[in-house]
Amino acid sequence: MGSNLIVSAIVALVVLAAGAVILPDWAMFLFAMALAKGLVCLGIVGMMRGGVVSFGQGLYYCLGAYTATLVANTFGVSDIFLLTLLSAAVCLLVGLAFGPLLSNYRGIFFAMLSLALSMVLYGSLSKMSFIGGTDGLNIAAPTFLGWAPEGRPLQAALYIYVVTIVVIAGTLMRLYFDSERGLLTLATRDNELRVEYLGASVRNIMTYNYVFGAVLGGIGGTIAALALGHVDPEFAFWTTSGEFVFVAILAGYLSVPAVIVAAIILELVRSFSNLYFPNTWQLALGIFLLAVIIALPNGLGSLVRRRKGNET
Amino acid sequence: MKKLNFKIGSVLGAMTLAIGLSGPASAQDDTFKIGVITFLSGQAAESFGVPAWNGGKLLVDMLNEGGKLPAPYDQKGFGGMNIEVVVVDEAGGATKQVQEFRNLVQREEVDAVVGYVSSGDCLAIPPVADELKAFTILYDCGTPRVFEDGSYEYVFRTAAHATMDNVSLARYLKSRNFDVPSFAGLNQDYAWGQDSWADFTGAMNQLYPDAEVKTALFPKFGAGQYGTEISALLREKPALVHSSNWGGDLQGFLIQATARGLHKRAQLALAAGDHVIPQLQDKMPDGIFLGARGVNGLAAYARGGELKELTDTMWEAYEAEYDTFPVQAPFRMWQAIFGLKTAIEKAMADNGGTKPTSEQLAAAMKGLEWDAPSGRIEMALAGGHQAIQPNAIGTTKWNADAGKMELVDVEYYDARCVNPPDGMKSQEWIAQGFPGAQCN
Amino acid sequence: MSKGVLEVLDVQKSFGAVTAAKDISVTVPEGAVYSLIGTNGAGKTTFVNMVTGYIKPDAGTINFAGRNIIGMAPRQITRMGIHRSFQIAQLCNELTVEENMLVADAIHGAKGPSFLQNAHNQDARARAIATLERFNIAEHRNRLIPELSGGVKKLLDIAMAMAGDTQIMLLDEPTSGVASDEKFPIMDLVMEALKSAGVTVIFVEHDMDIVTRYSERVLAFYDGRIIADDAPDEVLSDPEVQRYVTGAPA
Amino acid sequence: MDLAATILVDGLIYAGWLFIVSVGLTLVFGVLNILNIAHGSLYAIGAYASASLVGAYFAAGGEAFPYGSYAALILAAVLVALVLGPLLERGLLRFFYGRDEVLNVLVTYAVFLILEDVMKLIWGVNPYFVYEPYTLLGDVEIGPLFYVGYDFAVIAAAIIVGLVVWLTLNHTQIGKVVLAVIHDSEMSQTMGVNVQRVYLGAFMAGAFLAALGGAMTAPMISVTPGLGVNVIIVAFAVVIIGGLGSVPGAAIGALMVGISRAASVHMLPEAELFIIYFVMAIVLLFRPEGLFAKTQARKI
Repeated sequence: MGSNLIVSAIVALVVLAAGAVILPDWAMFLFAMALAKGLVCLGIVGMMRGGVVSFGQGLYYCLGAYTATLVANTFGVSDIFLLTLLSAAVCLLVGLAFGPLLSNYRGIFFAMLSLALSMVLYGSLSKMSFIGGTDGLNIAAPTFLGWAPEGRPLQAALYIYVVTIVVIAGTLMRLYFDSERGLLTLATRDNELRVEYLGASVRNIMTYNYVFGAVLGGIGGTIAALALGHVDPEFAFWTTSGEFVFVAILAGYLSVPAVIVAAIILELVRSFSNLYFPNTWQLALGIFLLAVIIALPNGLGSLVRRRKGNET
Repeated sequence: MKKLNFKIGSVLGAMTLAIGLSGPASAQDDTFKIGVITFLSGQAAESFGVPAWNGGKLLVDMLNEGGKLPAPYDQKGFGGMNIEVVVVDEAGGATKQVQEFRNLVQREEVDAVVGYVSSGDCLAIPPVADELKAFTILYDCGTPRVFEDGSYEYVFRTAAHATMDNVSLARYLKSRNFDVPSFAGLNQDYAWGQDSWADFTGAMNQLYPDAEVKTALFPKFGAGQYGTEISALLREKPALVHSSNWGGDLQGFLIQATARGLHKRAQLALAAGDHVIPQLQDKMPDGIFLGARGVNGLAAYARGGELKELTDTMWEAYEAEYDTFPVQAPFRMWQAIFGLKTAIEKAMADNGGTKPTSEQLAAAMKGLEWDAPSGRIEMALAGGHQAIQPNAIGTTKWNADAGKMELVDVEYYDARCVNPPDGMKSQEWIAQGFPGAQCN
Repeated sequence: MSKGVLEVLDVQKSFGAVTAAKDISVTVPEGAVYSLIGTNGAGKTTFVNMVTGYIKPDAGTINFAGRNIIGMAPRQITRMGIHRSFQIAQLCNELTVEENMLVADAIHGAKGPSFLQNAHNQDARARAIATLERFNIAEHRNRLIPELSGGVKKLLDIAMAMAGDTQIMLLDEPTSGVASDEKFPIMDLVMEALKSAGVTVIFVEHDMDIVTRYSERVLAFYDGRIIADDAPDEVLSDPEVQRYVTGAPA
Repeated sequence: MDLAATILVDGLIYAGWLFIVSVGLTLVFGVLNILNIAHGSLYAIGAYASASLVGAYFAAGGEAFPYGSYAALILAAVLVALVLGPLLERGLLRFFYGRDEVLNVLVTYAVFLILEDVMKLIWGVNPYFVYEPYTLLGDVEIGPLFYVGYDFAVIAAAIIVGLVVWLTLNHTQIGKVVLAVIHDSEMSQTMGVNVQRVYLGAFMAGAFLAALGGAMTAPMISVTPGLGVNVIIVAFAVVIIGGLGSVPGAAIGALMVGISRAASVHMLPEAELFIIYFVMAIVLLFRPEGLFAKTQARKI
């Protein structure tokens, strides 16, 4: 299993990284954004395995993006590694603050309370005109350990960076999903009472999943902000979070690569429906969503991976 | 596990390949392709996006046909080239717009981009435009921050920024000797409303230093219900109520405010409100001080002068096509397209008549001046990237005989009277008492 | 007082107007096998729920291992060694039998559940299968829960509760939902496993044959009170018990 | 007028509106266990339908009896419920009963997206106005403040809606059946209740209430695209505060949000944007399932 996972990770890395050569500029950017959002969705998938879905991951996506932007603009830091680390650290702290609170809630209440938190961030940022209010802020292109590419090399470097992070995060999350803790998460989704009566703390399990989601959300937000060059409070708006949930549901909680594929599919569908149906793209997107939910009730991942006991 | 990862890998690989191979056919030399981004859905569609593009489409058709317009716009298309358009909906936020912008430039290979009503989009796009070296015109958005906080090579804004709207409004009060012991504001709770209120209070502080601010209300964007806010305004009894609301928010506010008699107890001053006239008609009360973010709509129609022929041509064509008169949004789209046409033709005169590159276009556009139905547009600020234009404020009066809303007591302001000089930030300019303003 | 003794003193509990426990006092010595009888609503399950922390008593004390465990969370009480099974087997339906067992194993591992150690690692699987074999259900290890018979579910429920350091096991109706011809074989299996581990057993049961055959002492509940606390034969011949619990002379 | 009294009146008017738009949401959740994002679309469609119908009424000579326009408002809401209720419930939602509730939120989100564009295809992007019903009921002068009679009609309508829903649920045969389904739909099915019909009926009632909210709001606003999106979040907040599925909860939630929002506008306008989330967070902190949650003690 362990060596298989490493082989899979290397294959995924090579296939995805090849995009830096093959993909046209616009698609490389689209993929980079999709992968950054995919990281956020991976965090939701982690929570989904425990039976809850956060409708407020925009909170961390936005927090990460703003942390990077404010640090970059205030202290002139442009190194992508440093910015990513700082945002992840901030999201970790905020996640640790809210995690224990939210871990008491389930189902629609968890979804709505997490949504409320992200809307409070949205509202606060909208009010802060000294950091741009609803108009948001720009952030300069990142540097990579002192290297400051421009044009296509910049896009390619960003793309490779996000691919690497996605593969590392995906591999770690796969390890976690398959671990003892991961199994406990699945058991919690199934029967909390049982888990509690075996002597484990369900809140603790939920809190960890939430905190991992927070960190992934912050990293995703940071990369998205650097790729876009702009952040605004929309990052925390409920429709942004809703999109992440959609990707997570589309992917299902069985397969990690499915999350990435789902994120890319959504970006492609949205981009093309926007162009071909400028007046009815919402209609097209809505029909697509419904079709997916009806056709793949357990998500994209169920096409390639089924839960079986003797699967190793 | 290994097997399924290969499956995913091959799916990804196939997708990558398919996208890599499907590039669009490269643009032809006898066609100039523009990407137009404006609101086709959401609340800004009705007030700005759709009328703007209605006006834009009309003008593009007239240009492609050729000879429909007075000189200097009598040449067909852009410098003889046919104009082709790709339209994209602006709804969905800045994140989406950055992506769509890249798609327009890199996938659709447009020659220029004209778009953006939302200030957030206008802030997000310029760095990308410069990165891609894509010639871009911001045609509508208001925030002064675009060129005050940054500088861009390939980005131009062909409309004055929003500072002018509220400075003009304050000047209008002063020039008509309106007594303002106190005032209050009701503005949408996002950057536009917050900035407008800051500009207005700043300008009032210069012109009416003794006026007291009673309350500053910021209902949520798209709130629809203003009952509580109107109660607060009625209780506070300000002499004047300022609002930069637009679209459905403004219409809803006016319907509810007039039903409860707010307009009889306080003077209403609407910085950007002309575009609700066609919908509200006589439901819009008389005596409102009204701006149109430029000499647009009724103020342009009433102005006459040497631009009358151009203005009337567009006005009549628009009325004939859409059965309503053009408000501010189509005027701003027109000034953008006329500006683009002027720049293209200037660049072609310099390069021997071939289709200009982005660099040539940018060079031609810098500091350009041209005539539009909304007056003389001068790319006077931010090193020739930011336009200034004249403005007008008037007072509403319903003409019952003609069944039309008219604008009376219109005051026209020179561009340099209500816009800051080059190199000075709007907020400082207001705070320092409008240094260098040239009013007549 | 010895460490493994469960001591319940003057415990009270009411749900609104309904009295679920009144003046409950009982001492269960280490290694004993107690059974609880009574009609539905008599307070048997409430007793189990109070001891395992699902319900907090209004008053009284429950001492175990030198501590009053009232107010502790179920998982803390479980960690102290008081484990339980359920009237309706509480299992993870989307997991296989073996995975259910692995869940229990992971929680009670030496360092607590790991973030990286694969849940299906060789050692854990060996332990899980050993436990399943002890309860004679290893053959079902790759099946999902909904496919199982009532008896197998009950056994798995108890097997999971046996993971870790079990000192007291409370079995809530171990034979309910089990086919009648399976009841005795299952009880034999369970009691054998529990006794060989030296575990104190308290079980709730309606079947008086099982009560007499397996328990050393019987607590008869009626209307929230314990009306008899003695050896099985004594309790079952008690007229009050016959009137309120068993319904007829045994 | 005294500040407190103004806040109370303004709060009540807003609460009346909030209650009408959220009671249908809570009813649908209670019965179908679906948190319906498309509730906002139904609200918007109600607004459009009433704008069209009232417009048609006056065009057909309704000036002679302008009060008839109120009948047109209500008729519009009924039509929306009759057409869209069965279409959405029978045609789509019934395939998702018993599925994960978060998944169902996504299903209705998809419906919301679709209906947004469908409305644009039917009514275009230009605004519709029907102010006649808004000014018809005259003014009410309270101290220095003018209110429109219609504002109080909204409060009255909210009270009537609340009473009708409450009486129907608690004092009629149908209501008992619905309550039984809310309590335990599987059990009700085995007891011979036609659960399908209860679901359809409840969804149509919810659709009617959403559309009624839109229809009653239409006269005071301009009916434009994007109307629905703003309603959803406030209605969600009210329903969550009150406890999902609880009608009295929706009333209390509406009152709490309405009055705290009014207080904020009068005394601390900067906080208006937050106040609703603030109230929601406070309530959920102390009552994790809202004020009037249907409590389910789990039997083990």
